[in-house]
Amino acid sequence: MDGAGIIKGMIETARNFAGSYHDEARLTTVQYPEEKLAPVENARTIPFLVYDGAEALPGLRCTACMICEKECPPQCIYIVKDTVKKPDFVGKMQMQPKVFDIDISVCMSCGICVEVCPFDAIKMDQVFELSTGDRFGGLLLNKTQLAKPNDYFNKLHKTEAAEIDLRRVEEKQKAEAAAAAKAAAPAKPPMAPPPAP
Amino acid sequence: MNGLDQIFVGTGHWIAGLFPVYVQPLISAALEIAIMMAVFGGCFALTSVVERKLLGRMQNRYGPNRVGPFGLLQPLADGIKMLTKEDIVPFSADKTVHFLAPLALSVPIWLAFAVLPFGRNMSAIDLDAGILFFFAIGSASELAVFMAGWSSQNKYSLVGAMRAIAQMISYEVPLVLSTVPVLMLAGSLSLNEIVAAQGTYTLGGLARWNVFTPWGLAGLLLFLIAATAESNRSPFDLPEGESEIIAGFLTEYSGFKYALFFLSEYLGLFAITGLAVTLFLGGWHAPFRWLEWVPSWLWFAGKFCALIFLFVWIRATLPRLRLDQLLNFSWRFLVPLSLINILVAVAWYWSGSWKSPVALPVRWVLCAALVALPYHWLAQSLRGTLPPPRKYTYAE
Amino acid sequence: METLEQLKTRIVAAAPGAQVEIIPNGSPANQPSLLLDRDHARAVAQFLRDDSALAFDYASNATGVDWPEKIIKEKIKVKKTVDGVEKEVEEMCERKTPAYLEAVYHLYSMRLKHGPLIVRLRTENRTDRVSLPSLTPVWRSCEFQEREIFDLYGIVFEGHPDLRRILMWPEFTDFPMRKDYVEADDYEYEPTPHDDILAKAKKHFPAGAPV
Amino acid sequence: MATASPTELAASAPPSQIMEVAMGPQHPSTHGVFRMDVSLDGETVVKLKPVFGYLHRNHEKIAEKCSYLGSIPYTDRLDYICSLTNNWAYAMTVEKLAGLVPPERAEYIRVILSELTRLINHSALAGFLLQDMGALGTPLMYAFREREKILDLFESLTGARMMCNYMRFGGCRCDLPPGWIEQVRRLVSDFPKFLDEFEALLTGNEILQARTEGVGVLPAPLAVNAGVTGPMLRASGVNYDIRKVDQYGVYGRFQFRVPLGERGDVFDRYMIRILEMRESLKILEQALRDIPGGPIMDPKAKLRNLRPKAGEAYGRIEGPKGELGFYLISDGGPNPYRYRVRPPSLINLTVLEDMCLGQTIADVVVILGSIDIVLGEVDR
Repeated sequence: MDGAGIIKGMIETARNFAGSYHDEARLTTVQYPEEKLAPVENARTIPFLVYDGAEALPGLRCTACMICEKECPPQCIYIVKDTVKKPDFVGKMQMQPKVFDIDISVCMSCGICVEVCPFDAIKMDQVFELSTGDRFGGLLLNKTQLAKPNDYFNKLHKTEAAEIDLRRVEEKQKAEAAAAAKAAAPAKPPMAPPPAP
Repeated sequence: MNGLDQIFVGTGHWIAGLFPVYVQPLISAALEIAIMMAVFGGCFALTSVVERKLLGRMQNRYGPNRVGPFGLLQPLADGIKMLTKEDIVPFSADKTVHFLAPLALSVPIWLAFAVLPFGRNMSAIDLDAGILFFFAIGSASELAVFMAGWSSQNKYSLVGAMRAIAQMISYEVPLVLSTVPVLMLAGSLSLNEIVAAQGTYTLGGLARWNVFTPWGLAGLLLFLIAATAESNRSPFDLPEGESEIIAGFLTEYSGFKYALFFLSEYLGLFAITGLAVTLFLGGWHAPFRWLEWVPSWLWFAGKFCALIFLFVWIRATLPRLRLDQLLNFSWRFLVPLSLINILVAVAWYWSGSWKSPVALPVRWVLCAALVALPYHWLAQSLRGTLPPPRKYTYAE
Repeated sequence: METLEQLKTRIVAAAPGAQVEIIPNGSPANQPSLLLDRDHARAVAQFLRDDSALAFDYASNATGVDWPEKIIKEKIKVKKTVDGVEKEVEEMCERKTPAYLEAVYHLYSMRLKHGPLIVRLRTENRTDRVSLPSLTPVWRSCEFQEREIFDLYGIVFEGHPDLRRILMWPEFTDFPMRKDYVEADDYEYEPTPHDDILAKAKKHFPAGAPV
Repeated sequence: MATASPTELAASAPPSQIMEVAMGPQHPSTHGVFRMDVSLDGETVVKLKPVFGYLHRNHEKIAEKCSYLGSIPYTDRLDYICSLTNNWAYAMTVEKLAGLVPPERAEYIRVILSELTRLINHSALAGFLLQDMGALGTPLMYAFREREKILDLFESLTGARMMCNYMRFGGCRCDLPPGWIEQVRRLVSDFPKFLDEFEALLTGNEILQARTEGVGVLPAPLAVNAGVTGPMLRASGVNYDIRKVDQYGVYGRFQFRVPLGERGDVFDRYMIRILEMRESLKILEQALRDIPGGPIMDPKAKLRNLRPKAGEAYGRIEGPKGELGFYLISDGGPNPYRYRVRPPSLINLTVLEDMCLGQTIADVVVILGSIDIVLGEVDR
């Protein structure tokens, strides 16, 4: 029959029309401001700096090694090293950034800075309501705006954060064991190599 | 039953009664015009949002639901947007024709509602040649569409206007021809008589609507197909083929002129749907005898909304035809089929005098076959020799 | 598909007078290529496509490459008489590599399902004589790609049906993909300028970078 | 309507009647910023010249300034509907250049992700093709409803829905989150239901058949000579699928078939994509069944300043739009000396004029829709 294809198509739209009232799979709209999609653990929008402890700036993990600035494809990170050093979580004196700006209008949220950072200092955030009227300064985040506590990082990326914290705790213990061994070592002749970690 | 059914007519008379006698006809006419424009203006607003909600629901989404409860104030928002939008007139456009086109299109459409019987003695004017008047008004829209297309001095508008002319003229013919059987068997051109002819009920209580006869069913389908083409709706929306020629003759219109085109497209749709209901679906008659108590104008509204849903349903499903296919479809399929439909009506009328109890089903089968066979042959000739069904070989 | 050496002999046999040279490829992908000379290129291409054993009927990729002049410091053994004694001495000397523009074609066979055969054509130099025979008459897939090479590198393809710029606007005069292309000075303010963007920023705001 | 030769058409209409129309760059159905200078005699196309370059940002010059790792996120922006197949083509070429071998698990993950991308691309194409034909939104919405499920899977694995930046030379960036394989299995099991629904809505539709049969016929020899690849080539009946020819990655281990068309018109191109989606589902089932455990990154691969030996490599994959190839020349430095993308969309457009001559405007739009171009890849 010649009209059969058209009628089959009409039945299809009718099924979807009826389905949209009872079948949840046939009405997929999420009403954004009222309903929100569940956050996805691996999601990434713009980077943020992680800091340990209570205050933000001294606790920053970043040691201004400028690797992320070199590797960032659109070059949206701008770092100026600080002259004053500060102890890191293991106690070793480390550099710190005086200026750490990220221009989030240029950043394409690719996550390469997170991959290449050897100190787990920069991680990907999941906030996406970033629209602002100010075209120049508004999207340039400086060090204080970027810094976020470690437990915020744990809340976002649970598994990754857990591994990193575990690793840092081990390193801390190893460093203390090494320091203790060094403190005990002067009793023996100084030449003895510290016990293998 | 009589009170609720005649509620509008009664109040109309009562209001007219308040005025001195010599001015009463003027007042009642003005009242009718005001009510009709209010009802169908509101129906335009409602349909524009309900259509978008229905389309949305067919496409697994909600449709507008932010402005007002369930999005019902959306037409208000659209109206305000249309009024406040800048009305851009192209520099090289023919200003006067460009300005007059939307008026020339929307003014005649209002006249078409004068003859439609919305309920028991609720038709504004009871013209003897109601249908003739309706089709005369309906054919005024081609000129306006071409004025719009030509005056915009835009290549896409010109192509759209040429398409509109070809389409509307070639679909006017099957539209009129498909109503001929109804007129023949009702014996009159007046819409009220046609509705009255469908007023009686069979033994089982089923109404004698034209659609329950083979020629009536075929006639309704032909009429609806031609009606979608006349009002430039989905499978035939070539004059404003969005994806090909941007918006056809509407390309250079913005602001309130665009709203006028939008309004007249919907009014054309309402008028043609009203006519389809009157001719084939028994106007304001109830489908069964024991449902007579429901007010007549409610039946008219119910059938009207059913057909509007059908139009939206078609718009959600079907892609667009190409211009040559469109014209072939009309001249080589619809027109011959509507002529054959007239023969079927004659056969039905002639075989009406058979007395044997089994006459009705036999007549039905006979007349249905008289329509179905040419339908198949014409579709065959329309598509040309059927290409062999496609087989897809699979390489390992 | 035979090895390149057999191919070379067959090509020279099929197109008399064609010089064919095999260019080795250093990467582990070991895709060596054939360097053809300019005036026999079209004939060799015709042969590659029409020969039943080869049947390279599909030119997948046409690429332009810019080889500017490079100065190579090399240690070469030079016989020099050092205080009277004939001795081999290593000496640093610079050698200029010839500068040319190159068009590289990757050919495959859809019928026999083999490839890639990589064919290279080189222009005489990078300044005035930059014309190459177009292979579009042989493989139509090179039409847009040769237009792109002309647009971005400046190699003029003779015999191309419709050689005009494909990506840049017609009034653009320079060739952006060449190594010595200097960008137009359309500097836009960027809040975090560093490296070459910082240099541009300093040029635009001499009072100091807008940090 | 027989396809009249261009000279015959041009001669027939006196020049004054020929109407020059620029379809694009702002046109509802050019799939991006793309212009066609069409000269019309009435509604029949007499001449058609495509014009590109509106989205040209010289991706190759940027890649020459970036390191090998840095230009991976840029490959997402080439064909922005199928970012994962772009990543794979680039990663595979760098692996050829630097001699890296990704582990088994990474190869299986790559096959799964690229077949999911093929599902997205083909269903979106069918939706856009019907949108060009006038079915406003319905097929497109059904296709996008399925696409959303796949994009959610990508987001939970790679972090982004469209700009995945997931594959690295030597393997993948991170391992599958728990339960991901299960979600993919569920999606693959109920995708055929969507396909049947889609075919019921469209394939039998008389208007669709009328609009696509005999429109934009591409003969096989012209297709091969013009370098057309992908579903468009197979719709003309040429058996050339790079997954079968090169058997790159682990495609050699999967049993799947390659559908070939008969007449090479728009309907064949539409049907081939629907049939290819069904084949992709078969591959996905097999890949999900025997995906091994183990590492996902080649230990030898050094992400940061990778300096492959001087040399060149050309790697190609069967992208959803055709053969997507990358040609890298390295001079030993951290940045590639020459970085070239072989764009299937651009080369498939070579035959646009040949297919459109003698057809009407409405057909030009449908033919362009059936070629399936994405301007990010055409203009680079």
